[in-house]
Amino acid sequence: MAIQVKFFASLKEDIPDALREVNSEDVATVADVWAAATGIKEPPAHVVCSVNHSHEPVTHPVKEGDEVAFFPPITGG
Amino acid sequence: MAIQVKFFASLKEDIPDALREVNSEDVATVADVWAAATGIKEPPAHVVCSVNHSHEPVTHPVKEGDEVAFFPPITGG
Amino acid sequence: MAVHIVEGSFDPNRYQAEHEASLVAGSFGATANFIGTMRHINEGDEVTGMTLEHYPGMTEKELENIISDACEQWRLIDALIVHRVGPMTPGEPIVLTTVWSMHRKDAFEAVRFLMEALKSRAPFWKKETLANGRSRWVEKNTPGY
Amino acid sequence: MAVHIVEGSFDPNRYQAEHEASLVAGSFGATANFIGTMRHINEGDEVTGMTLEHYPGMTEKELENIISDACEQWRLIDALIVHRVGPMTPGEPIVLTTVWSMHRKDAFEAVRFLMEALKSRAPFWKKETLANGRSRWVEKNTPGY
Repeated sequence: MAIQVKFFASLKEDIPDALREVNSEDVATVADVWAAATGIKEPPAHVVCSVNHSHEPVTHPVKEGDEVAFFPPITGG
Repeated sequence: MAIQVKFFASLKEDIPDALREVNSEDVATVADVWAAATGIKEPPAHVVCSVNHSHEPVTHPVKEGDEVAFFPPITGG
Repeated sequence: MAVHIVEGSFDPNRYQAEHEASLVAGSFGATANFIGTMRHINEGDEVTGMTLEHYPGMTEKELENIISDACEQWRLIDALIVHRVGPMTPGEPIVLTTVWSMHRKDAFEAVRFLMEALKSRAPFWKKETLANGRSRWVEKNTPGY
Repeated sequence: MAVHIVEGSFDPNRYQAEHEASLVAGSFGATANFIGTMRHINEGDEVTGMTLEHYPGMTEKELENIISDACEQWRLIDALIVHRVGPMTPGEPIVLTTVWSMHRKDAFEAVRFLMEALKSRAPFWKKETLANGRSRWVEKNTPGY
């Protein structure tokens, strides 16, 4: 019934108290996971999302066992 | 009074008897040098020319002491 | 095709040479590579160190996807991506991308594609330490085209 | 900026590393290179050897001109061209072009320019020996764009 939630880089520092797990019965989309984990209604526009290691929009559906991650824009290379 | 003439690659093999020196008094342009050195009226269209190590057209003027070279299209790299 | 995420300093030449040793000599005519190196100045400030965070699992998958995408667009013999993570200092290599192909057009275009795709899709984040002792997250990439 | 015409086998990595050792570590963020290697097949025929003829004096001058032209078009920190001449066998490197710059856009574009300019302006000619014992002059280059 759990969905794992991960935060990276500046986002992890900015919302250190966000939950790392939410109940799959309480959420339907990535945006719902954000709200449930952070208590903030919507992710800021610059936030990037992934579901099970694939980039996805905040409207993407989620289900039990998923790993949802939120991170700031990528700056590698 | 001399102009040095060089031939490279397939051109050197195709016209082995071409002169390596022509009299500067007999020639005004690169095309004249070709004709004087090879006995062939005009250089074939694919022939590339240089004067003193710079690419030049066949109409380029020549003078005593110049080094004029003729070669097939470049295929390095 | 290979992807390596490495902690600690790495020698791009050694990775490229070792990978190339697995290819048939004479089969490729073109090898193009790019090495990204940590600079000591960024956005006008002196930088003394940097830490690269990444998303283990997703990073490798995304880099493999990027190589697959390149293989669909160009005729490649092989491709290699090596990316460093963790703390590093100026002058050290951050990333290597190498492409081997028969002809140079494919190698030139694909190696550039790999870097641009990596910089927009692979989950890496840079945190710089400045000469004044403060640290900051790098927030955007230099334009690549 | 450096140009080397070399007879006999050469190691591109060694040339690049030695040149890079003269640069200030941390000053460049981007290094792009291209290595051209002799293939064992050309135009559908098996090739067993190749001899590269060049025009001593003009070759060096033209390669230096090409680097100067690149420096006018892009913001470069340094550039290196190494080109082999004389006899060689498949699998051996023919040419190395390397560019160092602050940002990757300059390095990617300039290294490709160097190769295209070299292939159209620098006086080199290839004569191949085929598996059937015959030899032939290579008459044209593969398109680069």
